Amino acid sequence: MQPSDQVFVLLKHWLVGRSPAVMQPGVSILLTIVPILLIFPVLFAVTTVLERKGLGRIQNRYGPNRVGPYGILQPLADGLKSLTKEDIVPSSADRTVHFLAPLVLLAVAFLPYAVLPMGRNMVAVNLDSGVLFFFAIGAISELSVFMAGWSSRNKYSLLGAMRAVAQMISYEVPLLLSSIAVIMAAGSLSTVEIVEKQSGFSGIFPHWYVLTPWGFAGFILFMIAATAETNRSPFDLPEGESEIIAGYYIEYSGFKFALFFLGEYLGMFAISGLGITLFLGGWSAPLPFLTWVPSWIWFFGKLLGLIIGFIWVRGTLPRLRMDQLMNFAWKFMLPMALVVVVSAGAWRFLPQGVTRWLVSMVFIAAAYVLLARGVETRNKIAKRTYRFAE
Amino acid sequence: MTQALPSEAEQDQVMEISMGPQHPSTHGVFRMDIRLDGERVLRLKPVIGYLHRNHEKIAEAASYLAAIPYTDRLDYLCSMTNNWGYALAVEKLAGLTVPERAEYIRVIVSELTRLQNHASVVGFLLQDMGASGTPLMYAFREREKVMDLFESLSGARMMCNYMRFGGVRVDCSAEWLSQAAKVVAGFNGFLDEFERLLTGNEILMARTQGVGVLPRELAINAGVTGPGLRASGVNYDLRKVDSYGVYGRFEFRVPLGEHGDVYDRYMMRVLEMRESLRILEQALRDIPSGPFMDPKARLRGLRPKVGEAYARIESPKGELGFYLISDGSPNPYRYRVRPPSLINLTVLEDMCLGQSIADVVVILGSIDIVLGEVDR
Amino acid sequence: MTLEEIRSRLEAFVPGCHAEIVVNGSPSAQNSLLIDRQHGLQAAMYLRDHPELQLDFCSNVTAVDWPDREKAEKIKTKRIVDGVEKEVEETKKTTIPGYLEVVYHLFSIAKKEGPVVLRMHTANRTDEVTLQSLTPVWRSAEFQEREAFDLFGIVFEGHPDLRRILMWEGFTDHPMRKDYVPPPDDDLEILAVSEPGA
Amino acid sequence: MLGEGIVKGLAETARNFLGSFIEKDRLVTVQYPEERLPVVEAARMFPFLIYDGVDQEEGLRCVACQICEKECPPQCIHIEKSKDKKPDFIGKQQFYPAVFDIDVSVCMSCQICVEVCPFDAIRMDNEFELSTDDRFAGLLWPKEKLAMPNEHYLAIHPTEATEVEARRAEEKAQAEAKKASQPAAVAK
Repeated sequence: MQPSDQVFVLLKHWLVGRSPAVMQPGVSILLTIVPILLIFPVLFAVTTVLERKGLGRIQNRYGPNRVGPYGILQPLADGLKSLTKEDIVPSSADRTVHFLAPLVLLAVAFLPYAVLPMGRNMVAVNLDSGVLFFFAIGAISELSVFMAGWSSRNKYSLLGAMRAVAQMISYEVPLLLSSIAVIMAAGSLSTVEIVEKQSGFSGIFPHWYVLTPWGFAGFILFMIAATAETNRSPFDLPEGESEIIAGYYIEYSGFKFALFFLGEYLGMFAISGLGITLFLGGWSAPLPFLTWVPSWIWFFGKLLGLIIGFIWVRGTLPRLRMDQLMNFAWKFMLPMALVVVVSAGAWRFLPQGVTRWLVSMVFIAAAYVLLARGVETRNKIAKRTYRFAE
Repeated sequence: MTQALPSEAEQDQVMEISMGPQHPSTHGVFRMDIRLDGERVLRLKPVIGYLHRNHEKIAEAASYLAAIPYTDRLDYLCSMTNNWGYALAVEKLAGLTVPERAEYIRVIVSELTRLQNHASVVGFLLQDMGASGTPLMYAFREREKVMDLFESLSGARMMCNYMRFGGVRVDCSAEWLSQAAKVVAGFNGFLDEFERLLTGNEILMARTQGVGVLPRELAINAGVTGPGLRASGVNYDLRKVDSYGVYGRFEFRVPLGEHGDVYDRYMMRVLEMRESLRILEQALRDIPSGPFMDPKARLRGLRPKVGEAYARIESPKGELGFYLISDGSPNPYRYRVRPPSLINLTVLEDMCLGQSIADVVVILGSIDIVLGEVDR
Repeated sequence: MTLEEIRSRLEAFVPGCHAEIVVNGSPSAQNSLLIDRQHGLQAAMYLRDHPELQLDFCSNVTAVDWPDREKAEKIKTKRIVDGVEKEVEETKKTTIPGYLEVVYHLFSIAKKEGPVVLRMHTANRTDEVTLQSLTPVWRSAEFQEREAFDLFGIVFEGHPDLRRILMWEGFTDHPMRKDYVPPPDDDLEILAVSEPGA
Repeated sequence: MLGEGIVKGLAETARNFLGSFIEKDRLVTVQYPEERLPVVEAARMFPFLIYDGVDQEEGLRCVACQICEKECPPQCIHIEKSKDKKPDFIGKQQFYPAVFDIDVSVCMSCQICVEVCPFDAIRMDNEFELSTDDRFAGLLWPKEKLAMPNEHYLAIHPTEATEVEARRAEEKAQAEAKKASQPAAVAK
């Protein structure tokens, strides 16, 4: 094991060792929490620039490039701006709830990081039921969204909140089901153990679950559900700026708005982190000869990759409609996730070799073809040809 | 037209919402008073007039020439076609003729206008659908090239003020024509890119197909014109029907829709852009040399004989008409614009009833309004 | 069908309808048909549904304000002068009462023909400004008739939703009339200055 | 197949993303204060008054005929005619504007004044960086601010200006020829 791989772990142990014995538990906790509280907001800042510049390039623009070299200090300017802005609370709003909503969101957004292994031996708490904890905490964010929407006393924000709650609850089902496949395969709810199960290699191929047919399908389903769960385009209906303006945070301004923003992005990182943990082998290297690269670099590299994916999708797709979104969740995602679960079970009991690959693949492909046709006929979408008058 | 009032139990669930005039996707200061049941539209009343400046009264107080710059500001995306509509009306009223070359220049700039208008309208439509601006930015990238052409021809990018009754203001150089040919040649590639990005997209199809259906009979009766009418399957393009200018000489087809929904209206615009490119290729090839102004036309102090004239053209938004009454004085006695944007709005409620609020913005985007023209 | 044929058919088939051709002197030569105000709706129905005309598309609806004019003309009158009836020629100034006029430009999409221009007059400009609405015949007139009501003050009978459209509710005048006097410019500024302080 | 169009669209945006780094044609933004597009010859902003020679008052071509004032669509020109007269470029006695103001906050850059001017006295400038912190006096331009030398006109609209120059030179020559022939006629 390279020391570079464990540099943060060793640093923590050294610092804890230097402190007086009475304070050691406290220091240990502090040294676990504070980096999480620092790293992810910084990542948020980086992501905002990345997103704006990336979207800009996708749209053939430069993106922000005025503050600092190449515009990298843009988040600083944004932060300053939102700090100095007036904090407006509507006169008819429920002031307490209106104030609490962003705080609740933020508090909830940080908690899931406790169970994410960000590198070898780098996890805040190794819970035996880590995945369960993650989903349980994730569900609270719906509460804060509804608090914000309800307390603002604005029709648009109420509409946004209703949409958000319906959407988040619906998409939690496929999200959970697609992770169940992984949990079945790994035989554990502990995030650390799931990663360790994936960190071996056969030949040059890693044992990542995404490299199995059911894992691949599960990963796609997981990411779609994650997009919906974090209200990102094309599932950004709760804040659909062209329909209900900004949805549940229409009445937030200044720093509270920034906190909402931060909370959203933290949620996105956390759920991407879980996706990496479940399907992409967590901190493990993709190729056997790359294991010398520190594990935490792999984790954050993969995280960055998924963030770029989110940005890319956002730059391409228009938004769905509410009923289509719900139909998609219950009539496509849910059956598909169930198929993935069944196929993961079959994978476990079938003997290793070509047969189980074939069985699993055919099973998932057939389900996809059937369900996709269902989606197309239900929404009556079809390519059209047109006639012309001379 | 009148919706049955909801019962008392239902009334608790009904929400009145005022969309606009400050709303990101009402395309300006347009307002809709909407009654919603959940997200389903029960009633929708358009409220306009926030940009009303009494264009007609201003033009009645000004001379025939001084009204031209004001027509630029009707539909500020298509100042060239607005100019043409007005110039055509004055030409009819005063019996002026237009030289060949000017007619060709008019066709060229109008079709360029159609290209940039349709491209940006499709971009705006996708923006209303929540596409983070990507299609809009691609459209604007191409629109920029057309606007550069307009600038080097007329001196302004949007408020061209280019056409005059009896011709056009300045001649175009051979260099300009070759530049225009270059833009036209490059536009097909952009359309291909646009269609690869959008036309087959399942989300776009799901959002637009079967949404905002406008039946053929209603479309005709409600005076809907332009791509909206043709999307409902009515073959009525003034470039073919009236063959004003020299449109009779060009070979082009009129695309027709079948379903009359938002997707058809979107596709009409894409297909019309392709046909416009064909017209442009022919016009740029065939443009004759010669004068660009009728030598008999007097710009200043025009006093047409007592009488009236109604002229209409196929502007990118629909049928743009100008109705002028002259009493023999240097300014029109009555000056009336038939704004396609306003009249296409008549059926907004019919198209939106029973749809969700997310569809309302998409339907509105597919009608293609410009508030400068709606409110005048 | 020529305008004259349309006129005679209208008078024949719409009972009581009186139509008159208004000649347009300009080079555009778009003559129009003046219909009496009691039979506008019936005439419009006839024009729309007649299989040879099929004027299914009402493109433009607008109003024109013709204020009261003074006209000087020489007329011969019989008058008793000194007990003898004589024919006297004298100049008489008559006030031609003004009226509001609505103009409809009709086209046929089915036959690709047009325009047929329809006109109707109100009785005067002050109290009898009612005309039949043609919105039941052509929906496209809905907003345009509202506009004529708003800007000219013509009341359309049978219009489903006759409200002001461009000016705000509570505005009293009709700005497109020729005798409209706009409020002085500085009114707006006075409003803007006085409101926050007061 | 469901998802095909979405994948195609993703490929298209990726192509544009990469293209914006490679092709100049895709990244069309001009970084304004540092980069500038060349101003086209036809460009028009606000009007200016042309004067010949060096002295503003002497050489002003405007004869205060007030046609532009009448024709101006937004009515942003205010002219007061002088009481006395001064000779113009061909020596004819003409009025001159005692006051010539343009309210550029009202002007809509339509160029109608240029078109109707029979004396080639008013033309459109292409200067567009005109922000000011005084929105009343700073945007009401008097004659002194509007007057620009003929060289400026020649510099910004060369094609049109040379035509005008040639025409004016011809007119002047004709006038001088006339003047030269007139004494002869008198002598005859």
